[in-house]
Amino acid sequence: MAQLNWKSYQKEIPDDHFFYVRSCIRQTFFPGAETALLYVLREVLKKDVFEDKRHTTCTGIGFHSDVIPLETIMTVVARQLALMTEAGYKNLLVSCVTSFGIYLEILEMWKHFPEKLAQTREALWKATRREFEVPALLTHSSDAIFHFKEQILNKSQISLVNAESGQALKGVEHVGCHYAKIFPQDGIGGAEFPRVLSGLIEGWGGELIDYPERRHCCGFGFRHYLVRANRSYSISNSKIKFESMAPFEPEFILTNCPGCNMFLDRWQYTLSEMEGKTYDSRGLGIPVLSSEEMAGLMVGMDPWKLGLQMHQIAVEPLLDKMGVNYAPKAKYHLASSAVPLPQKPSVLLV
Amino acid sequence: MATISSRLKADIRFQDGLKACMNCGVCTAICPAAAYFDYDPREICQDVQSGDESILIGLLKGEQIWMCGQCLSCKTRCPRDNTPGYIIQVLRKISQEMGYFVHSRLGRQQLLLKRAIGHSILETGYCVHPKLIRPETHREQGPVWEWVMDNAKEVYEKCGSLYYEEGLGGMRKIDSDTLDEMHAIFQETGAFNLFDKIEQASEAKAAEMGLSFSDDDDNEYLREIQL
Amino acid sequence: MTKQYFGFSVLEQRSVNLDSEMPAELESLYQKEPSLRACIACGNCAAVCSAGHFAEMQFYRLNVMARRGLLHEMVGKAAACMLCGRCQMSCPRGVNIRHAVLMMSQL
Amino acid sequence: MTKQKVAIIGAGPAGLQSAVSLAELGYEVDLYEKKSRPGGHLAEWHVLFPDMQPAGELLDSLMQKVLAHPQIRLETGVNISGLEQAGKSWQLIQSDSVRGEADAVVLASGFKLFEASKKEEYGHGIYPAVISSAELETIFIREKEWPFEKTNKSPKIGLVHCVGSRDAKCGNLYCSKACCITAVKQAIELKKTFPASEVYCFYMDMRMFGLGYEELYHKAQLDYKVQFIRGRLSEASPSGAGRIQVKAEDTLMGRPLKLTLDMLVLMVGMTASVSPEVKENTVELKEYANKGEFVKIPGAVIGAAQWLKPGLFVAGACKGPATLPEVLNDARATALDLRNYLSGVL
Repeated sequence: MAQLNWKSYQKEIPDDHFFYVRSCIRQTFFPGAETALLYVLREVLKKDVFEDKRHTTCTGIGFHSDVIPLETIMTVVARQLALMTEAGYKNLLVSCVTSFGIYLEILEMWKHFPEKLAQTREALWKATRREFEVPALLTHSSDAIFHFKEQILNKSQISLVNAESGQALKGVEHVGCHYAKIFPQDGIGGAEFPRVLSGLIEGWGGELIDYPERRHCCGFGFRHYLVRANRSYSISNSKIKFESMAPFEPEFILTNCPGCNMFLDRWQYTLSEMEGKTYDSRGLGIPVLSSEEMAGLMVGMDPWKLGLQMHQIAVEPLLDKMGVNYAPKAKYHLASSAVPLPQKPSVLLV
Repeated sequence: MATISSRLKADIRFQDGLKACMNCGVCTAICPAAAYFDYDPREICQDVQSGDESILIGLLKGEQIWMCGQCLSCKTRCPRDNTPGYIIQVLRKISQEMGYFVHSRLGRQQLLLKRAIGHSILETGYCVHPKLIRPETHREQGPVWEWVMDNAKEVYEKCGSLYYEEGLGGMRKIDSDTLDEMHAIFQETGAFNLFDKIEQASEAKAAEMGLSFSDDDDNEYLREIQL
Repeated sequence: MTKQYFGFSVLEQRSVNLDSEMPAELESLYQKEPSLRACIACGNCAAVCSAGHFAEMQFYRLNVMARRGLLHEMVGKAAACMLCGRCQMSCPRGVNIRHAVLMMSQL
Repeated sequence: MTKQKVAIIGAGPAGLQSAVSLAELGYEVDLYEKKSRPGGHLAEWHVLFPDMQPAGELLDSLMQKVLAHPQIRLETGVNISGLEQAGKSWQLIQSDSVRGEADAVVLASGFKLFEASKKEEYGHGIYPAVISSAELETIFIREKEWPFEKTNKSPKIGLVHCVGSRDAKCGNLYCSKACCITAVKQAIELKKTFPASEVYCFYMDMRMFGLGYEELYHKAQLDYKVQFIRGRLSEASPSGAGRIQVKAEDTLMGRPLKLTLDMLVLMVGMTASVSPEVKENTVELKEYANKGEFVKIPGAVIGAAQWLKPGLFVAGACKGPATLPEVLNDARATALDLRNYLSGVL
């Protein structure tokens, strides 16, 4: 896929000194992805990444479900920024794409409506006696991985190439909607042909596949997943994506959004139970990895410390192709006495 | 009393979200909600642009404004720099402020969201956390999730998570001073006002529907709106 | 395989899919009333429609439904027409609407 | 007394017609063209709306008049980058040196086609099956191949109106005027070339303002069975085997619409070609770079002279989107204004 315009959407990504804020969804479903990000940045690349244990959710999921007012989320965001200011940092590193969108939107609103910034300063002061500066640079965790992709590749023994056949592995991307659709200039490559993941796939030796519904939402929809009766919307939109990518036979899906990662993984299972169908030829489904997880594998992290056993779709076929060195039997092994293995789905092979 | 039009215009998201719609449909073309529901963001823009109070009340009481999934794909494409997704945010806000949300089936679900997400933020400092995703109400999460939950502490710790323990890291227990600050922010910025409005309108609706209502999860109204 | 129930379902898309095969009757409709093709969806027909006061009847939309291959939907809606012919007098493109509706409802 | 001299910048339809009209009025004319050949966009067009007259015929007839007239001197490959006023006369600057002098100047630099790849969501330049309306003309004049298999005699083709026009995202809020009728013309040509094809036009409003346009639209519907879908195209994406999936809303149905095509034609609008920067005694002719405005003539509506400043006239589509007849008439009118100026009436 030739990409014409992405070079005109370059954003500045700092080389060092990040203030890190976590993602609720990632901490819930893919804790290893955040562990991987910090390991890659701190241990492998020797970067300074600071975390304050007093930071909280940005309340973005509540905001987009309409139970958190705009003024509230602005002030919660301001509190995070106050912690950053207190710690002496200027570069915010955000793990979650919903949060990333929230920070971008709020900073933009403050720019256009300075009275809102003033109100927020006042509200934060009244509520917490804290003060804050707006960040110099806003970086999503996938931006950081994109920024350091060559260094990561240099430290890596493996790549996105079939270790046996030497063929590039075929990957599709799914970029979270709030990464660049709200503010194309703030995403690497813009909204239509984002480079943040396609650059990783190609930069690490894989073959990037474009598919018709690449830009379609995974279907999270906030209130649509959170209320059980509404989940039809969520699964049906993911299905649009699977049906659209399946004919191209991708070997993996790369994501940069914790929510998308979870939905694209889980809905393959649910669809297989509801409709008896999987989206690969062998009945295994298509593994879905985040950029952080992929970076973790690249630098040699153990897949089970990376939390890949928490995915419903089996990742082993991909690990085998990539030539990752891992212990298959250790997947569900825990230190305590032997625990039963997860039950097998009725359709999906694991 | 302020008109709905003036309430809309007072919100900066509306000022930014609706400049002038020319009815082209690029938003609807790629809208995940329009793909499945009788929902059309272009028509919402036209309705709102009309400024007609009876049309606006219809929107606030209706199902449609609750169908948007807030992906904001519409923002990228609009040739007039409108954002239907922002207009929806403001319509939903006003629908809750004016108590109209209980008129629609989807609107009534706000009580569930307030109690799940709103309370979770205040109690834990997270919008969502593992204990909210109970396998019995989240069967779509699959058998691996069940296994994770059965062995949660060990699985999370293996992946470098604190799993509700105090400290510095993922899924840590957030300290009470921080939660107090969150409370103070909610108080200062009107979140509790919104919570109260959602509860009060829901309780009145429950009475109208002849259903029991209570603070805990064990009441007929809550069960009804889950369907 | 026993299909599991999760409390929600996979929905049918509402999108018009022009890749799907067009019904064979469609061509015969246009052969019977070629002026249908001249419609520019100006809405004059709907504005003056007698049936439109009581039913969801907008002739130009029937025509769009036909073109999108949604014949079932079209036939159902066409039944509301009272064949009064006011629309035909107002059509700027000279579509023979009365005859067209008649042909539509007979599909 | 030597004849008074007029310099014309740009030898497209506006420049050629200005040259002919001015020479017929008795002036010496220096006609400068930046490219290696005259004719502008007309030289790359197949047939003209609404009468399907070959574009080459019109260009040939203009060129014959230009070449036959002893008072017109045509120079190609000359890029005039600025003007300097010296007393009542004008010096034409080509890369810092004086290329010529004249008593009056006509700026007829025309328009640039909107660069289709800037409308990223349509994938022009990325997906070979997505081409611009100008590229379709070069296919019609057989300088380029069809982007689908030769054996495909029933291609599905979409034409998208308003590409780069009426679009705040591209910075162009204006309507480019000629694209709707061009789409109708091209749709008919496509149906003539491939009678078994399916041709869809995605429009927001059909702006059929010119004489014969509405009739052509009517004909496209009735005789050529071109389908018109009221909805702006939202995106194009690759759907395998070189085909393109497009999404729009069928706004008359109030539903999203999907369609897979063998070729997608983007009706690219007009943008400014030069943005003159006028100072006291100099005018810099800046190349248009994505953002910029058409040449603005103060008070044009109330019939004031079509000039930027006394002696510097502006003709044709560099003032804004225009159709060929409008451009030709404008060139004639500018010639009259110019004569009034040089004869001291204006």
